[in-house]
Amino acid sequence: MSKVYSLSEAIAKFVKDGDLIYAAGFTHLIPFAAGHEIIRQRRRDLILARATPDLIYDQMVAAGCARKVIFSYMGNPGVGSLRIVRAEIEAGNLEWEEYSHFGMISRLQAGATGLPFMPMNPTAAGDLERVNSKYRQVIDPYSGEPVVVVPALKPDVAIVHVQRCDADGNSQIWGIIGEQKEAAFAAEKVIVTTEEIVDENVIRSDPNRTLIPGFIVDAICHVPYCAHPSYTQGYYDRDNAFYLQWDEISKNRESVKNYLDEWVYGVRDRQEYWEKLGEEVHNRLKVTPRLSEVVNYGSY
Amino acid sequence: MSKVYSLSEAIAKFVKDGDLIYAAGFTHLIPFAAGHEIIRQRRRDLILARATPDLIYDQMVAAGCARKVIFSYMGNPGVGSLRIVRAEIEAGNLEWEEYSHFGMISRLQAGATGLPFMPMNPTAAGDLERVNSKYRQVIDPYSGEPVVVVPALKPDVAIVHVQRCDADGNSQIWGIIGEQKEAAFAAEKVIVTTEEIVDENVIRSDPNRTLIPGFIVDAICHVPYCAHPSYTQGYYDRDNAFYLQWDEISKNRESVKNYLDEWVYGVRDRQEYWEKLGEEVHNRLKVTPRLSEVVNYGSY
Amino acid sequence: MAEYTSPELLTINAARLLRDGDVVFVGVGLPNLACNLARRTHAPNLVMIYEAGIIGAQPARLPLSIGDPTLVSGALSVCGMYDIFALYLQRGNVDVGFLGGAQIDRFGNINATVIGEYDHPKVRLPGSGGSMEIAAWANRCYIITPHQKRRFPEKVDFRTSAGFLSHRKEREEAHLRGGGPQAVVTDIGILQPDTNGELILTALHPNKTVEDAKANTGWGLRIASNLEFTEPPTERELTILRDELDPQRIYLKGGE
Amino acid sequence: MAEYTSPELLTINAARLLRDGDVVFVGVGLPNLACNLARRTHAPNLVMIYEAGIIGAQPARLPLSIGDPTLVSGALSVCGMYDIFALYLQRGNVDVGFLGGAQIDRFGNINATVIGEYDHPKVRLPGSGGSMEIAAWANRCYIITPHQKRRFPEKVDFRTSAGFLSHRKEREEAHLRGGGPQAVVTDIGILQPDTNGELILTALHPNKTVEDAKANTGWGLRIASNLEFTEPPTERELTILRDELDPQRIYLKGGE
Repeated sequence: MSKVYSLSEAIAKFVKDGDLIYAAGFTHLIPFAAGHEIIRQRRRDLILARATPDLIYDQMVAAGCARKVIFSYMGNPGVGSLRIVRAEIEAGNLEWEEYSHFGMISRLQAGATGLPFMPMNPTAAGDLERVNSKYRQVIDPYSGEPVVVVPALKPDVAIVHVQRCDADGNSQIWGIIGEQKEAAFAAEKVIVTTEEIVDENVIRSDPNRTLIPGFIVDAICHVPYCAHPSYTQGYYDRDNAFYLQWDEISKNRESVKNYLDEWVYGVRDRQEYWEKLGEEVHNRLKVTPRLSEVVNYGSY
Repeated sequence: MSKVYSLSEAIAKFVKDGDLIYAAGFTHLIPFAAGHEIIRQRRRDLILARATPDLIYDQMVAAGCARKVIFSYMGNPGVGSLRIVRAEIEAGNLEWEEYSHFGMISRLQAGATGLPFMPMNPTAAGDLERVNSKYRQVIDPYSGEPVVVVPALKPDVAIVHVQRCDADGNSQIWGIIGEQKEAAFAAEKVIVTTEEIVDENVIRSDPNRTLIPGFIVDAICHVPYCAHPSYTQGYYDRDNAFYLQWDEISKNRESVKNYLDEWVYGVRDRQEYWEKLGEEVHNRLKVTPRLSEVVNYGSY
Repeated sequence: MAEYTSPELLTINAARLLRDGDVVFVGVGLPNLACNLARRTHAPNLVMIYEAGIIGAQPARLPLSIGDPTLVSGALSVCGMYDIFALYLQRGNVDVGFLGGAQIDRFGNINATVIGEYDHPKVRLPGSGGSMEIAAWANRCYIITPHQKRRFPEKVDFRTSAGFLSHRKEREEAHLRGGGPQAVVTDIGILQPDTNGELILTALHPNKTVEDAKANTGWGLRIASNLEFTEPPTERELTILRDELDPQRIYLKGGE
Repeated sequence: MAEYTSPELLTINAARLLRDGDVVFVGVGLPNLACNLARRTHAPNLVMIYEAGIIGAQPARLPLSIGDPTLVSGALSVCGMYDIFALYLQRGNVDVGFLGGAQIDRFGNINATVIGEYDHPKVRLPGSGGSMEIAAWANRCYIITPHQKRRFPEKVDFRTSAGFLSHRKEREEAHLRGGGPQAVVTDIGILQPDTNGELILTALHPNKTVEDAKANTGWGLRIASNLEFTEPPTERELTILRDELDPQRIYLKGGE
């Protein structure tokens, strides 16, 4: 049975109200198209987990999809504040649960590896552990010293954007790989969005590049330009101008509403969104090739 | 200051009597040339750690280099028993410390990540944990259930064979990557042996392929065919005939002595060893190319 | 009825236990052949995983070691050893594991470590490798072994990997994620755990008898009330094994 | 003497603190510029590591975010986020970390989380990111910040990352592997911890006074007995910064 779906079919089938979602990607490969589709399908009460909520969660929170965010750095990367999430937290409208980057990624590592928790060396800062009761301690049985632990994070759904995968979902990623692999293995359901669906032989030509095996993937969606305004290494650049623009848009609710109306509710899918962005943006984000050297696996 | 040494210089400089050595490589990339050089330099009282001691440690134990082995599977892979290590253990001449594969690799993972220990889910088998007091338990503070832990393994020296690195030791590996990365990060000193020293630009063309950064490497040795009778993916095949032959050689001490005299003490270095193996072996182990597809990183 | 060797019989019966879509943690030798046979017959979507970190291998030749380079070239994915044990096995992504060992006891516990005392071994065996975790965490485990009394003691000298421990209840109380051994395939028949986790004879191969089984088992082997008889190896199964999978008879020659 | 902006002054003084061969865990903005300046002057072998998992970047343009693709193309190595924090930072492979925050207190503790109460924030800040671990585990930490009274309270509202806690002894007793903050570079001068871990003024920039420093610090700032004066930015430093590293003045324009 094919696991290839349109993105709207995949979101309809696998994302439920109340789910804990992990839309992966550290700066790179953020699946904005999936976030927009979730907004269009008006999911509610989601718990949105990401190391950096980024614009994708700012927009989803603005659209009323979320009841809680789990994060470790709530900023607009390279720009400043993440205004909507911040305002909702300051207003007491949004629950949150907070870690350091290593705490967050250790939670995913535990989830991905099937462990109940991951240990970390102490940092002595103390306050985050005091306000977040999911931080605990165990005693190292060899030294008697305390070690900090965080519990496994097991998202209901991970959404992972990749450069290329085959029709079974065997997925290859390069550039910043962030927590893509860990999110996929930690989650109960995995939606892969991909720039390209390639022949299985492309994948098999370089198995060390495959970070996610097809058999843990539930849905494969062919969504070129899925990551805009984030980027896909080798495919298109980060739209830094939009990250700056969002800083302005998100200053008031009216302009946020207008943005969502025009760019999310107002388009059918990512293809329409991309076309609507227009030539100037397409050209600005174009990337000239810089190819890897090949490696020889040998015929055995 | 250059870190490029001949293998004999590197062993002389970085491997001391009594050291805990981790010669990495799960079946693939086993640095036999380094083992032979350690034998030629007559190191003593070494603690030899590897998931699978393989022929390399059988030979080093036969040559009297070791006082202890740490392992998780003591066999001749695909052939049967590892006769010398087994006989020395049965005779009470060799200390040993034993884990399951996951226990062994978890020890390295802890060493590599700077943690005092790594947790593992219980297996309930019990007996290995009973006879090896380094296995301990901690209580999962979330569920109250026990978790098994093993302490960090931090070898004095890791020896890691790679397909290619640059003159600073930035190393790329493909095919079975086993515990190469973990061994390098866990160890205090790292000796990299390599099939090829390539221009830095080759490495920089595909940074996701670089598993070991040069700045943790202490010595870089250009040693083509270092892994024979093990193999290097894409460069030469595993010499299965020799693995079978060793099963015969290792049946008595006289033939082992003869082997070491001829193939280890009797040659100056790996180049002489490889030439001595002769055309027939060279041809038998030759590999026809099977190249990876390139990926595009993009010029930004 | 076709002639066949004992390893062929074992391999064919093991293959029949596999289901389409199974993710199998597999070693070289007979388990590898069994998986490949299943893929070519009733389980085309079976996924083979090797402890060396290889997923979805497409070997062009018969692999001779767990890390044979032919398993890598053309595989779907290759990862490190920590990841293969953690992300795949410990996380619960493995349906089936194959196990073997020098001794298998009444409750499916396996000894692959030592005959005699651990500290003063009479015979030192290879040890656990990955089997301690496979036995605990794979959803189902299968054991392939010749049926000999010395291989089936009442109690193993050393418990390298867990079957049902002293009773199915004891395994359940240990909260292991895997279901434990589901079948032991021997050259006489098939043993399976009963409700207590005790291995009992549930099937006989052609021309084998209950007495053969009892005489070659080190405990008072009980016989299932609905004892079955396995279908003899078919020509098709034998042809695939002999012509495609192990034409040089490296693993399939008789007389083990 | 050359004219320069406040960010230029900060960057140049931070660059001078770096040593050849240092492995630096670096963010975008001024720390990135400081590292690149050091590489082009006295520290050609400095290695830059980004929390996005990038080692040995060779950016062809000024990176605008911590995950800018220009940091990846041509880098020496790229790894996952768990690995960059675990294998590099926690393992002790990072010499220098750069930190920043809304508040830095008398003992170098930093608040990047919240002004006011945590549960009912007056101003919600971005939070730790990687700074909790950088502050604890990098061998040396440097802080780059404008010198303003509200940024230098006696005690931070929330301790996002550890300086010397309440005293150098308290940090030592916590057995953190890193040495803690070694210097705070401001636009007035440089603060460094004394033997108790208290930040004191150890250097003044050209044309700045002890009174400037005291008036802009929220605790009774003590002055080192051997107070030094920093060398003014050189033409060479300014030229590299302006012509090569940030020609568009994205980070170097004055007025912050």
